[in-house]
Formats: sequence, structure tokens, C-alpha cells
Amino acid sequence: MVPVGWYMALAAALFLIGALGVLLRRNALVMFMCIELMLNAVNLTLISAGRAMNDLNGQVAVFFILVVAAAEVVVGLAIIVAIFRRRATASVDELSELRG
Amino acid sequence: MITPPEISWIAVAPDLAMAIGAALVLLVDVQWKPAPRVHGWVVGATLAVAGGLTVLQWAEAADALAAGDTESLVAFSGLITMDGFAIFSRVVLIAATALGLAAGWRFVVSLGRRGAEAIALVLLATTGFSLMVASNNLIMLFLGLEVGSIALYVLAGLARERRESEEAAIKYFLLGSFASAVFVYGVALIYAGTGQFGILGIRQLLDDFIISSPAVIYIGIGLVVAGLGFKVSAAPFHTWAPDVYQGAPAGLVGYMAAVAKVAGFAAITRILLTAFSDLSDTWLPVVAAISVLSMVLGSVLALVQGDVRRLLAYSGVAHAGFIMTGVVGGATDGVLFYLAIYAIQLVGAFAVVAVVSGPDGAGSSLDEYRGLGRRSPLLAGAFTILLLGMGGLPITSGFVAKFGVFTDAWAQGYQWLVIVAVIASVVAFAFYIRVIVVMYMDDAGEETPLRVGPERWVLALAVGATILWGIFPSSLLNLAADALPI
Amino acid sequence: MADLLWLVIALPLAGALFLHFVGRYVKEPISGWLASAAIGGAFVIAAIAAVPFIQGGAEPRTIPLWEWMPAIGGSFELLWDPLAALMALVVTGVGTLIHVFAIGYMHGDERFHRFFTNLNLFAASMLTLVLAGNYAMLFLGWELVGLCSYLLIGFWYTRPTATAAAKKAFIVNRIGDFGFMIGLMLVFAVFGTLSFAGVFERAGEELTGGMATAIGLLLLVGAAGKSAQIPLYVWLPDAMEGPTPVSALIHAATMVTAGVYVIARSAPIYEFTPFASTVVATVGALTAIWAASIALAQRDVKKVLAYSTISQLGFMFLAVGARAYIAGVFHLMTHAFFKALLFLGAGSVIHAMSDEQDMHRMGGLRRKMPVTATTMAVGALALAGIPPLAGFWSKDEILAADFARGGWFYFLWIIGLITALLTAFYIARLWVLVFMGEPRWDEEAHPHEAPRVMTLPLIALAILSIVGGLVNTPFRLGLEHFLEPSFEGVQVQEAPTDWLTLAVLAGLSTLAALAGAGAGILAYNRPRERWRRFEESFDPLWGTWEQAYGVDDLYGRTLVLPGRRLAEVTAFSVDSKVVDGAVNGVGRMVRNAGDWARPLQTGFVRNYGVLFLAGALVVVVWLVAGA
Amino acid sequence: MLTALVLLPVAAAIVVMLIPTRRREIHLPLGIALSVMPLALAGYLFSVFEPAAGFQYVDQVTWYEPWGIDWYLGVDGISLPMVVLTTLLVPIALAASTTITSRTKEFVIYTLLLEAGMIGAFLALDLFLFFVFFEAMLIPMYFIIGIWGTERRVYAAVKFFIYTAFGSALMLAAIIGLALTYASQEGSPSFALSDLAGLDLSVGSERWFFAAFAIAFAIKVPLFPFHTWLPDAHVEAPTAGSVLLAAVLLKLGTYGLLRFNLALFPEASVDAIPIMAILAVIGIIYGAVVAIVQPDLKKLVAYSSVSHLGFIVLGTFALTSGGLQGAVIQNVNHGLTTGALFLLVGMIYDRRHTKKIADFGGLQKTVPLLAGFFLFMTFASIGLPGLNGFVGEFLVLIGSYPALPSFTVIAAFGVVLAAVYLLWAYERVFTGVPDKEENSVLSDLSVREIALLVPIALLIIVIGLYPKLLLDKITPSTEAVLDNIVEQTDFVVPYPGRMADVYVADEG
Amino acid sequence: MVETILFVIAALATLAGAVTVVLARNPIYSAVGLLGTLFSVAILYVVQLAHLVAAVQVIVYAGAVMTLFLFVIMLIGVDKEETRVEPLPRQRLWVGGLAGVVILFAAGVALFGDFVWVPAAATAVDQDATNGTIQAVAEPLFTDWVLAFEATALLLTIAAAGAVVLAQFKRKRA
Repeated sequence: MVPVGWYMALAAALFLIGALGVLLRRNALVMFMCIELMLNAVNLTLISAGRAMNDLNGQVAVFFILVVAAAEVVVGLAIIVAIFRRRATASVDELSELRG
Repeated sequence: MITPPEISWIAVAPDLAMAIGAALVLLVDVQWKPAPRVHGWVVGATLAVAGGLTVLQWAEAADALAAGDTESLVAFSGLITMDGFAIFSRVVLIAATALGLAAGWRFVVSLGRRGAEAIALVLLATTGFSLMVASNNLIMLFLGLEVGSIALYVLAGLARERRESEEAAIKYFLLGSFASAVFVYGVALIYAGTGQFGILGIRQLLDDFIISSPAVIYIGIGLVVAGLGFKVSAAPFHTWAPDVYQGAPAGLVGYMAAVAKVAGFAAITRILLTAFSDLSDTWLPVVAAISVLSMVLGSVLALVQGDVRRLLAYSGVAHAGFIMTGVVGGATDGVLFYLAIYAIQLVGAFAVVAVVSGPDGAGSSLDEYRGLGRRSPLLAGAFTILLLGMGGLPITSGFVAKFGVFTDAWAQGYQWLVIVAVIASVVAFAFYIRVIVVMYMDDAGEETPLRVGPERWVLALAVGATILWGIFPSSLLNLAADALPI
Repeated sequence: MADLLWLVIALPLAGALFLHFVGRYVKEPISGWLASAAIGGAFVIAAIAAVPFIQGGAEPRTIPLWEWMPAIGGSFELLWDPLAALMALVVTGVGTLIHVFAIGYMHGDERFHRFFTNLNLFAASMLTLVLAGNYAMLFLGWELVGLCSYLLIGFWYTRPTATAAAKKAFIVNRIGDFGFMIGLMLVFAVFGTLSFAGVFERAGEELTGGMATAIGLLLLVGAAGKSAQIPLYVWLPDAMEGPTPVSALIHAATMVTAGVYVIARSAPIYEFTPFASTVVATVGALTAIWAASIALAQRDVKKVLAYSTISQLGFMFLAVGARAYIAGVFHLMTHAFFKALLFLGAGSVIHAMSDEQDMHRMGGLRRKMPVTATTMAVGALALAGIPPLAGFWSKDEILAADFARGGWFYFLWIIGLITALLTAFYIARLWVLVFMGEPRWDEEAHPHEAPRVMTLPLIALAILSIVGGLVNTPFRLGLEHFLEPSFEGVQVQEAPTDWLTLAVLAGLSTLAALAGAGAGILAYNRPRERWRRFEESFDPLWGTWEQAYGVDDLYGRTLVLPGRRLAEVTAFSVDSKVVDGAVNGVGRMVRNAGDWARPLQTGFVRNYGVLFLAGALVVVVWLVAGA
Repeated sequence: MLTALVLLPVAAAIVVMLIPTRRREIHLPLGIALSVMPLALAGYLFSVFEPAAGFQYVDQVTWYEPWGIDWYLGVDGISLPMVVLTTLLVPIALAASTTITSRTKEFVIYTLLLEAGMIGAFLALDLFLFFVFFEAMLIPMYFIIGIWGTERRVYAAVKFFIYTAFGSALMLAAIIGLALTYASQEGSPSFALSDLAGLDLSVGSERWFFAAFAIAFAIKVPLFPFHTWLPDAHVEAPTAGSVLLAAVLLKLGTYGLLRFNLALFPEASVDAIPIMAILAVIGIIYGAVVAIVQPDLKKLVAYSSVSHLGFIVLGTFALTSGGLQGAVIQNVNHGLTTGALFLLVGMIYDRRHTKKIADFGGLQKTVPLLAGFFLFMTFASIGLPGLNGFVGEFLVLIGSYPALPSFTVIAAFGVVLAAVYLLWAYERVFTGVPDKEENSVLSDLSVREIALLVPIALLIIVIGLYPKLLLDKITPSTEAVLDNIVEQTDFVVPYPGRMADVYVADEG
Repeated sequence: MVETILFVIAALATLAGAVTVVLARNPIYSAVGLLGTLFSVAILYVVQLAHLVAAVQVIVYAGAVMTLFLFVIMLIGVDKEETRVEPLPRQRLWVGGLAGVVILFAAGVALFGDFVWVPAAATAVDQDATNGTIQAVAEPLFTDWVLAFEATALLLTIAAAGAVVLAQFKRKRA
């Protein structure tokens, strides 16, 4: 029986990788994928913790996060596409006219 | 066998109304493609109904409290509450929405066919935030937050003719969802630490037990604070605000900024003061630090801005800091009053920006305001009063608000914080004054008076609120004092 | 009658106000006559009010008018006693004559009425000074006469020299007043009141020697300013820029004697401080000889008289310093007569010579203007102290008193004697240079005798200068008895009583006077080049005297210029750079902080992300560490 | 009544606001006419004022219960003269502003609002309320300087605003602290002066609070070294602005020190005597010295204010009857004299459009009346006995000596310097021959301008000769302040600092 | 025992996928990496008896969402490779620093603070309690969480409306 800590640690690692990914990649799409990684880490955490506490709510919560993720994807991709249409690029580094 | 849940309609009535309103707008639009005016009526009606329902809620809540049973205020098996705190915040949100839509109406019209969607999105966003401020459950809160935020991401990108608008949208979106992820991870960790999503539940737990090794909870709190700090644009989580305020459609920025701040702070206040008040010794200094950083960074940066929208954004950062002092003060009424006042003033201020820089909000550099005092005196006058109100000059409500939160903070023993705050507010004066200087003391470049549309009503109300609640604050202050979280 | 005393002040004041507001509508001579009438009326009232004292036996009385500054015991009240009466009579009497004279002198000036406005105002102020019942009110008069002197010296405001002189006079006086004020502070701090009655009543119990000395010296500073004593005399010579009647009235007869009056008035305080008194006397003696020596070599007729005035004031200080208050006041009176006479005479000469003041360009005027010449001769003799004229009696009494005082005062007595000699010399020189010898003025200036309105006052003053001394002679000490009530309980230094000493002393001073006068006549009643050579034979001493020892530019170099420098440095370096610089510096600092923090907002999403995450991390770590 | 007094100007402002902008010719006259009403009311107040009765005509309305803030007005002998002065000078200032042609309406409105603020600040007995007025009046003044000022007006206006706001910010913190201390002792917070005066504070906190208040007021006065905003503000401000600024706004500083610092923090006040005295004396001498060499007439007068207000502070912190009375009455005097001087400078400026002393010379020939008035005010300012300035200075000096001998002696030298800088300035501007062409063609004072100056001149003489008029009203209040300090602390007023010590000889 | 093995494999797969997402230069590979992660996470769900969630994960995420991603990738060009060079100055330095801090912090917490991931963990895991069958999950979902469930409707509406608004694009100034 695997101690819950392992799951949690794994999730944490996943979250960290995702977060670093967001900071390291300049392709909006990939950044966005990294955010999905982070959300997955959250889900894993919820489920593992819930299981450790014999509490089903963790799993229920995951549903909502999934929905949120889905909604974000729709909107996010729409924005990315819109930008791509105009500028033919998905690199966020080129979107830095607003500053200071 | 599943027992059907008991539904408390009254608890969600306003939100329901707004959701229905949004749906109505979309359907009507698809069906009849009516003139924008019609949408206007629908929205107006919706918000009016929603507002009316909040009054019902208030009465309900008052009775319940009088009867002494707070249970009945918690609805949907603890997902949301109907306490004064929620209702007050919700009213502020609805008001901000009404004003914000009026301010952005010309922009909405300029969107043509897409206008309906815009309106619907606004309504839905408000619904989401209004659920957020009412939620008594972190996941519910997260949902509300996302409903609101995602809608805002879209709104930010609505001024499609302007490149900045897209940039604003993508920045807002990426950073926003990044922050949301952080926030929800925090929620997850809190859940891991307490086994609870319910705010009251957590409160109970912490009241009853001492958690042996609460580190995970603190990490959770930290991430939650960071996530919400992003929404209220508190330093150092503020970086998105200037860019987004500048890029997003001028007409709607006021609305976007206001509702995000209100909801965000309502959430922070509820989480920190209700759920984790037992751990306040630990988080108070951190929040104080955030507050100081926000005040200082915001004021100092606003001082050197050449663009009014960025200036207002940074001033918003500073205001986040001021409101944080209220959170440190630990009294919800101070925070609520400040939020109400600030929301109205913010929407008003951006209404002016919308007028000056046109529907889709092209430019908003200080030069465009040169000689506004001559060009359209009333507009300039209103802007002046609003700016001074934000600055917190006496006889404006802004002063009362600041005074309230400072007093609370001092009473909490955070004198040094208050002193920093008052000095920061002097710096704040400095940059509000700059705008006034440009408007009145530089000779006019453009002479033709500006066309003021529905914004005039927004301004009338905002100015009225600023002055009247500045001189007779007790009416609102009493409400805020009654609007306690359970 | 004393209840109507306020009229003495009110009349000239009313005259001043009337002339100030409606004067410009009154034809020229009339305004002058009105002014004269006002002050003349004051004289009449004062005279009537003084009768009881002359009869003797009348007590001094205080006439309260109204409250002023109760917290410091300052109120409007008059003190009517022989001293005040005498001063009032001198001021109004001489004043009237000078007013009349001025009608002629100021003839044709476009600001004729304004002149008499100020003259009347001065009279009112001076009377306030002498009638004041407490130090506060005295100070009021004290400053107001200063104001009038300022206005009248600078009467011809288009002359830069005149306005400069006026300013100088006021400021130098202010410096004196600075000391005077501090004196008043001490008085109040000691006695808890400023009223003469109160002070003198309590002098006995409240006053310690040290405090008395302090007060005495501080009052002396004030007096020295007003009465042009060393080191504050420098303003008086310049004050001659004013119209001559002004010089006569203010800078000879009345205002400048205020210092003497104050010290006499404060006798009950000096009573307790022999030291301060001695200082007063010494300052007086030194001033006397110092100014006399300068007077020797002046070419400007008014300058001679000015320095002579300073010197004579020195005599008065010498007197009051030696506690010979009555002698001092006596000399004050006689000096008022003959010095006014001399000034007016000089005035009429200048008038005749169409504003020529240089004696080197005069001479031989006695034929052209006999009345002036004779009257001035009388004045000169009186000043020189030739018996039996007024000057002789008063000066002789002073010297006698000093001699009688003995000790250090022997030394001062000798100085006095020498001064008497010098005085006789320079006044003789003046008279001879102006009236004797061959004319040294060019043809187009054809001098003429002054009109009646000017000569009559001259004659009147001449008479006073002759008989004025008789009010107080060793044979009949009229003035002494008259003034006694004012100096009750104060020990007054008498002249020696045995006739031999008196005779010897009188003889000595007469001798000195005669010697001086003789020398002067001999030296100057000769062709020009002769006396020029005579003067040159004294060089460089003569030059030094002519330059008045160069005190003015000494002050200029040591005080005025450094002051300017200091002010400039403070204003343009310290204030604008340092103090204000600090203020603006703070502002700039904040802005710079903004500019410095701006790059934080790079515009790159991923930088924002880093910042966000870093922030979150800090929060988390802090929370966990804090727990 | 007091409420009416505060609200009248506001009402007037609203009336003016309602007049359409294009009727530009009536705004100013109307404003003047309306601003006479407060004057009348103040005059009535002055006549019915009961010296012995302490605070009177008190209006107290609860503002917001939980915070313990009230609309709490009251007048006593210290505030009464200031209120009258304010109401008197506003019409004059307005009437002196006929040269303001652009945006007259706004100008009138701002001036009236400013008046309301000033009156309110003088009458407020609730610290919150006081702060509201104290801060709120910055804005109209800010606009007056910033819109109708001269070249560097914006810089001056902003500097004025920020600097003063900074000071009051600290005061706000202190006010909050006080109220909460009260709450911790009495249960519920209060901002009423009367309540807070009775508060027993720890020495430390009392000193902090004192410092906060003192800095706020020191900036307003302004005391050295917080004075540098003043010259700029004065030089740039339009005539009316300078007049009101010098005559009334600065007085809020001295008034505040007297009304609040002494009443609220007796202990700290007594401890702070040396510091305040030093600052005051430095101000006196420093201001005078700097004034001597100022090339700009207005700047010169501004620095003279720095010098004169030093006397007031000195008198205040001498804590003697004479000193306090002198301080209060000098508040009025300086208001009248300097106000008048600024009026005159303004009139000169209207004629010559320069304030540089070097540009003038010989004006007395061309504008004798103006010169006459200027000389009169000059001497009033120098402190010539018989005019008001003397009464104040003399009371302060003589009165302060028993308490602060050495300081007073130094301060007395300021009197000499005053003569130096003012007379020198007069000499350079008015005397001599008008050599410059443009100086020889000026028109003398108009009837209107004379009408502005005469009432001030009359008051100057009346106060100078019969100060009883004011002192009778003032004295009981100042004595009360003194008594309070003596009760609360172990401070002893040195002989003969009290009225009672004054010795009255039995005179025949 | 079985669980342990599964956990190790799945965990490694998860991390591998995640790292791929971050490091792959071509978005396609990132997408594939993400796919891997999603699947392996789903496995971990199953291991923890969260059957329904796992199913949804595979269907919604790996199915719908990933498809969407791939569409967009195709749309904006597969060949858009990202160079390894970091254009932003000091960005990597910062990120590295952050990572370092996090790890240090984690280490610190692990060593010194007696760090417990789930303080409220039950002593004995009751398999039935968290046996995430459809039935089991549905009950709370439609009773206690019904409001949240309804709220998701809002989300989807927004997503739809938002997508529509952003999609339609009339070229004013290109």
C-alpha cells in the first residue's frame, strides 16, 4: 500500500514542472499545456488526499476542476487563434507592447 | 436511494436572475437581432430584479439573525451563504455592473452583432463573482472565480480592432489561469490539511483541534492568498493589471477592475477572517507586508505613468494595499465600505477615460486630458472629484473609507502600517494631482467639447456617492457594519 | 487744568490729521499757520497746566486715559510733573517758533502742507514721549518721533542721499531701541509693571544692584541711539539732509534730547547703580570731545552744527551721568534755545544763498543779512558759554557738578573743559567764515535778508538764549526748586556751594570759552589762503577730523557689508540650495524610485509569471517559517 | 449659528455655481455681495460674544456614532478673532481680483469654498471635523494658485499641496491614535477636543502625538525649516490667493499649536518649549535675514511672514499671559498687515506686471497714494507703536521674557532686521527719481482699491491704540489655556507671567 | 505490492510526459507528452479507486481537450519549432533560482519540520468510502454539490459565448 505522501509528492513535482514550464516556454500553446499539467497535479492531490481521509468530496471536486479546465481550454485556444490570425505567431514574447 | 437536496431559491435568487438575463439576451439576439436598445432594457430589468432580490435577501438574513439561527443562512448544504457580507458584496457587484455597462454602453453598441455576447458575458461574470462572494466552500468559490475570470479574459480581448486588446487578453488569460491553478492547488492542500472545503467547517475544525503539523495548511493559505492577490492586483501579483487596463476596451475596464477587486477581496476577507482567523498571528504580518508593498510600489509607480489607464491601474495596486490594511485590521465593515466606495469611483473614473479615448478606447495618454477643464468642464470636474475621492481627500467618501481601514489597523496594533499608509496616500495625492494639473493648468490643445453619452449618468451617480457618502457616511457605514460574515 | 492735558497731545495730532486729509485743499501759508496755531495752543495749555508747579507745592499726578496692554502693565496714562512740564514747554515753545520759521523757509515747496503735517505729527509724538506715564507709552512716543524723523529727513524723497539718510537714521535708532526694549523686558520682569509710578514705588524693594546696572546700561543703549551718542551717533550728521527747520526742531532742540530725558526720568533706577551712571557720564564726555573735534573741521555749516549738537548732548549725558539731573535738563533747555537759533540762522543763510551749505563759499554776509548775523552771534556766544548768556550757566553748572562729584569725574571734568574750548573755537570759526571776511560766493547768487516770518522767530530765540540761563543761577536756583518734585527721594548732585570754588570753576570755563572763541576769530578773520594754510598746518589731523575719523565707512566695512554677504549666502545658498533642496530632493527621490521600479514591468508575460511565483513562494515560505 | 456661518459660504458658492458661465460679468460682484453675509454674521457673533463663557454657540450633532465623530462647532476668544478676520478678508480678496478675467466663476467658487473651509477649521472642536476642514481647504487654494498663478504656478501649487498634505497625514495618524487611546480607556472612541484633552497618555505616546501635530502645524505656519513652500506659493499665487494664504491659512498653524498642542498634550508641550522656541527664534532671524536680499517684492513679504510668525510661536510657547495674548492678537495683526501688503504688491503688479524690486524706483512720485499706504503698512509690519503690529510683538516680547529670556532677547533683534529689509525695500521701490520710463506713467490708486485698503488701515490703527477691543475677548480663553496647563503639569508660570502678577501702583 | 509497482511506473510516466511537455521544441511533441501524462495520471486515479474520474480524465481530457489542442497546433503550424535560446535576459536564471528555492524549501520542510502531507488522514483506509463508482460519486454530486454542478453550466455558456465572440473577426485594419 503506497503511502499517500508519495502521491502528494508526485503531484507537487508535477505542479512544479508545470509551473516552470509556463515560465520557460514562449509558445502560448505549450504554456497553456503546462497549466493543464498544474491542474492535473491539483486533481491528483485532491484524489490522493481524499482517499487518505476516506472522503469522497475530493473526487467530486476534481470534476469541477476538469470542467474549469475544459472551459479555459476553449476560451484560451480561441484567444490564441485570434491572435495568430492577426500576427501569425504564438510566441508570447512578441506580445510585449504594453509595458512600463 | 438518493435523497433530493433541498433547494434554497432565495439564496441564489439574484444570481439566478442574472444568469437568466444573460441567457435571455443571447436568445433574444439570436432570434430577433434587435437594436442594442432592447438589450439595454433587458439588462436593465435583469439588474433591477437582481437588485430587488438582494433586498429580499437582506430582509431574510436580518430576520434570521434576529431569530438567532445562522444555520438558515447557509444554503445548498454549506456551499454558499446568504449572510450580510455576501449580500453587501453582491449589491456592490450589481451596482458596479449596472454602472460599468452604462459606462461601456457605447463600446458595446460599437461591437454591433457581438454586443449581445458581450452583455451576456458581463452578466455571467457578475453572476460568477456574486456566487464567489457568497460561497462558503473553497471549490464553489473557485468555480465562481473561474466563471468570472474566464468571462473577463474574453471581455479583455473584445476590442479586436486594437492590437493591445489582444495582448491584454492573452496576458490576462495566461497569467490568470496560472494564478487560478496556483489558487486551486492551495485549496487542494488546505483540503489535504483539514479534510474540508467548507469555510465554516475549517473554522470549526481549527476552533476545536490543534492541527499537529499544519505546514501543509500554511502552504495552502499562502498559495490561496497569492491566487487571490492576483485577482485584486496586490503587489507583487499585480503585474498584469497595468497592461490589461491599458489594453482592454476602455468602456469595460472600469467594470472589470471593479468586480475583480470586490470579489477578490470579499474572498480574501472571508477566507482569512472566517476560516483562518485562528491562525491570524501567522498570516497577519505577511498580509501586512503585502499591503505595504502594494501601497508603496503602486503609488511610486503610478507617479511616473504617462498613461491615465496605467496610472489608474497602479493606483489600483495602491488601493489594494490600503484595503489590505483593512484586512489586517480584521474588521469586515471597513473593507466592505472601502470596496463599495472604490468600486463606484473606479467605474466612474473609467467612464471618463471611456469618454476621452472614445468607444474602443484608442489612446489614453495624459496629453489627451490637456485642458479638459476648459474643453468640457463638467467632465473634468467629475473626474477631479473622483480622483480626489480615490486620493482620500476629506469630504469625499474616499477619506472616510481610508479612515475606517486605518483605524481598524491601528486598533489591531499595526501603527507602523498606518503610518506607512498615510504617507503612501500622500504620494497617491501626488499622482492624482498630476492628472488634475494637466486638466486645469495646462492650456487646452483641443477645444471642441467631448460628446458624453450614458456615461453622464454613471458620473452623476459616482460623484454623488463620492460627495454624499463623504459628508453623510453613516448610512452606508451602518449597512457595512451590519453586513457581517457568519 | 491737568485733566485737559490730553489736549496738549491732541491739538497737534488733530492738526496733523486735518492737514493730512484736507491739507492739499488749503492754500500754502494757511496750512502752515494752522499747524503753528495747533502747537501754539498746546504750548498755552501746557503753560497753564504748569502754573501750579511754578507756584510750587503741587504734587506730580498721573492721568489714566485707557487700557492698552494690561498683561504687561502697559496703558495710556499721562504723568504730569515738573520734568514733564518743562519738557512739554520746551517742545511746544521752541516748536511753535520753528513752525513759524518754517512757513517762510518752506515757501514754494509743492508738498508744503505735507511738511507741516509731519511737523505737527512730530510735535504730538514728542509730547506723547515726554508726557507718557509709563515706559510702554514712552516707547510709543519714542518710536513715533523716530518715524517722524524718518519722514522728515526723507522729506525730499527724490534725493537718494536724503532717503538713505532717513533709513539710516531709523535703523540706527532701531538698534538703540533693541537695547531699550530689552531694558523694558527687564523692567517688567523685575517690577511686574511698566508704569513709572509703580517702578519708582518699588525700586527700593525689588531692585538689586546687578539688575539695576543691567537696566541702566540697556536704557543707555536706547538713549545713545536716540541722542546720537557714541557709538550710535553716525545717523545725526546724515540727518542734515532734511529741511533745516527739521534739523532745528528734531535734531537739535527736541527729539535728540529724548535720551537725556529718559535717563533723567529713570533716575530712581540709576539711583541704585553708580556704575551705570558713571558709564553714562563717560560716554557723554567722550562723545562731547569726539564730536567737538570733528565739528572743528567741517565745511558744511549744518554739519558743524550737527556735530556740535552731538557734542552738547554729550554734555547733557555727562550731567545726568553725574546725577546732576537738573543741570542736565537745564542744559537741555538752554541748548534747545540757542541750538535752534543757530540752526534757524544757518537755515536762513542757506535759504539766502539758495541752498549753498559750504562755508568756504560764504563769508561777508553780515552786511547782506544783519538780523541773521546778530542773532546767530548771540547763539554762538551762548553755545560758546560766554557769560551771562544761557549756555554759560547751564554748561558751567554741569562742569561744576562733575567737579564736585570728584574721583573719576575730575577726569571727565577736564574733558568737558577742553570740549568747551573746542566748542568756542568751532562756533567762532563758523560765524566768522559765514559773516566776516570777503565774500567767497559767485555773483549770480545775491543773498538777501530773510522775510519777517523767519527773522521774528530768530529774534525770539535770541532773546531766550540771552535770558534763558537766568532761570537757574547760583544766585537764584529757580529751576532747581521747580524740578525738585520730580526727583523726590533721588539724590541729585549739586554744584559746590562755596562761592570761591564756584567762582574759580566759572572763571576756568569762561576762560576756556574766551580762549577758544578768540583763537577762532584770530585764525579765521583773515584772508582765505591764510586760514587755509592754518588748517593745512594741522594735517593729517585736520583731514581726519574732516572725514569724521572715517567712522562711517568703518561701520560700512565691518558691519553693513558683511551683513549683506551673510544675508546673500543665507538666502541664495542655504535657503534655496540646502533647505529647499532637501525638500525637492525628497520629491525627486520618490520619482526616481518610480523610474527605477518601472523596468519591473517588462511587458513579458513570463517575467510577470516569475514575479508572481516568486511572490507566492515568499508568502508560502514566510507563512511556514512563521508558524 | 456657527453652522450657518460655515455653510453660508458654501451656499454662496452654490448660488454662483448656478449662474451660467457666459454671464461672466456678474460672478465676481455677486460673489463679493454674498461673501459679505458671513462677514455680517461674524460681526454679530463678535458683538454678542461673551468673553467669560468659554466655548459658546456650540453646535454638536452626532456624525457617525460608532466612530464617535461629531459635527461639533464652538467659538471662544481664540477662534473668534480669526473667524472675523477670515470673513473680513474674503470679500476684500475677492474685490481685489477684478484683474482675474479668465474663469472668474470658478475663481469665485473656489474662494468661497476656501472661506468655508477656513471658518470651519477655526470653529471645529472635533478633531476629525477639524482635520476634514484642515485638509479640504487645500484643494481650493491649490486651484487658486495653480490656475490663476504666474509662471511656475503648477510647481508652487503642487509643492504647497503635497507638503501640507504630508504634514497633515502624520496628524491624521496621531488623531486616530488619540481616539483609539480614548476608546481603550473610556470604551468608545471620541474625537471631541474636550474629551481628548482629559486623556492620560504615557509620556512616550504623548510626545509622539505632540510631534505629529507639531509637524503638521509647523509646516502650515511655516516654521523653519519647513518654510520653503511658502515663498514659492506666495510668489506664484494671484493676489487674492496670497492675501488669504498669508492672512488666514498660515494662522491655522499657529492656531492649531495653541488650540490643540497646548490643550491636548500639556506635558509634552512643556517639555517641547525649548525646541519650539529655538525653531521660532531661528525663524524670526532667518526669515528676516533672507528677506533682506530678496530681489522679488512678494518673496520679501513672504519671508517677512516667516519672521513674523516666529513671534507668534514664541509667544505661544512662552506660556505666559502676555505671550499667549500677544500670539493670538498677532495672528490677527499679521493677517491684516501682511494681507494688506500683498494687496499692495498685487496693485503694483497690476500696474507694472513685475514684482522685481530692481524694476522699480521713484514710484512715490507717480503713485503717492499707493506709496503712502505701502509705507503705512510697512510701519505696521515693522511694529511701530500705535499700530497693531506693535501690540502683538510687544506683548509677545515683554510677555515672553520672564519665561524665555535668552530666546526673547534674540527674537527682539528681529525687530531691527524688520526695519532693515522693509525700509530698504521701500527705499528702492518708491523713493528716488523715477528713472525708468514705464515707472513714470503709472496711475495712482483707484477708488475701489482705496476702499479695499481703508478698512484694513482703520483696523490697524484701532487695534494699535485700543486693543482692549480684542484683548477683552481673548484674555479669558488664553488664561483658560494657561490654567489648564498649570493644572495638568507641574509647570510654573514664572513671575510676572500671569495677569495677576501685574503690579498696579496706587496712583493719585 | 501491485499498487506500488503501478505507482512507480505511472509516476515515472507522468513525470516523463511532463518533462517532455516542457522540453520538447515542437508543440506536437509537447502535446504527446501531455497526453502521456494525462493517461498515466488516469492510471494513478484508478489505482486510487477513482474510477469515474479516471474515465472522465481519459474521455474529456485525453479525448476532447487534446484533440482541440492538436487542432490548434495544426492550425498555427506544426513546424513552429522553438529554439533553445532564451530571448528574455536572466529569465532562466530566475526560473532556476525559483526551482532551487522550492527544492531547498521542500528539503528543509522535509528534514526539520515534521512535515505531514495529510494531517487529517484516517488511521485505516476504508476502501469502500472512496470507491469512486458512478453511483458513489453521483450521489454527492447531485445533492450536496448540486449548486456547483449548476454553476458549471455558467462556465460552459461563457466558454461557448466567448469562443463565438473571439472567433468572428471582421478585418477593419489588418
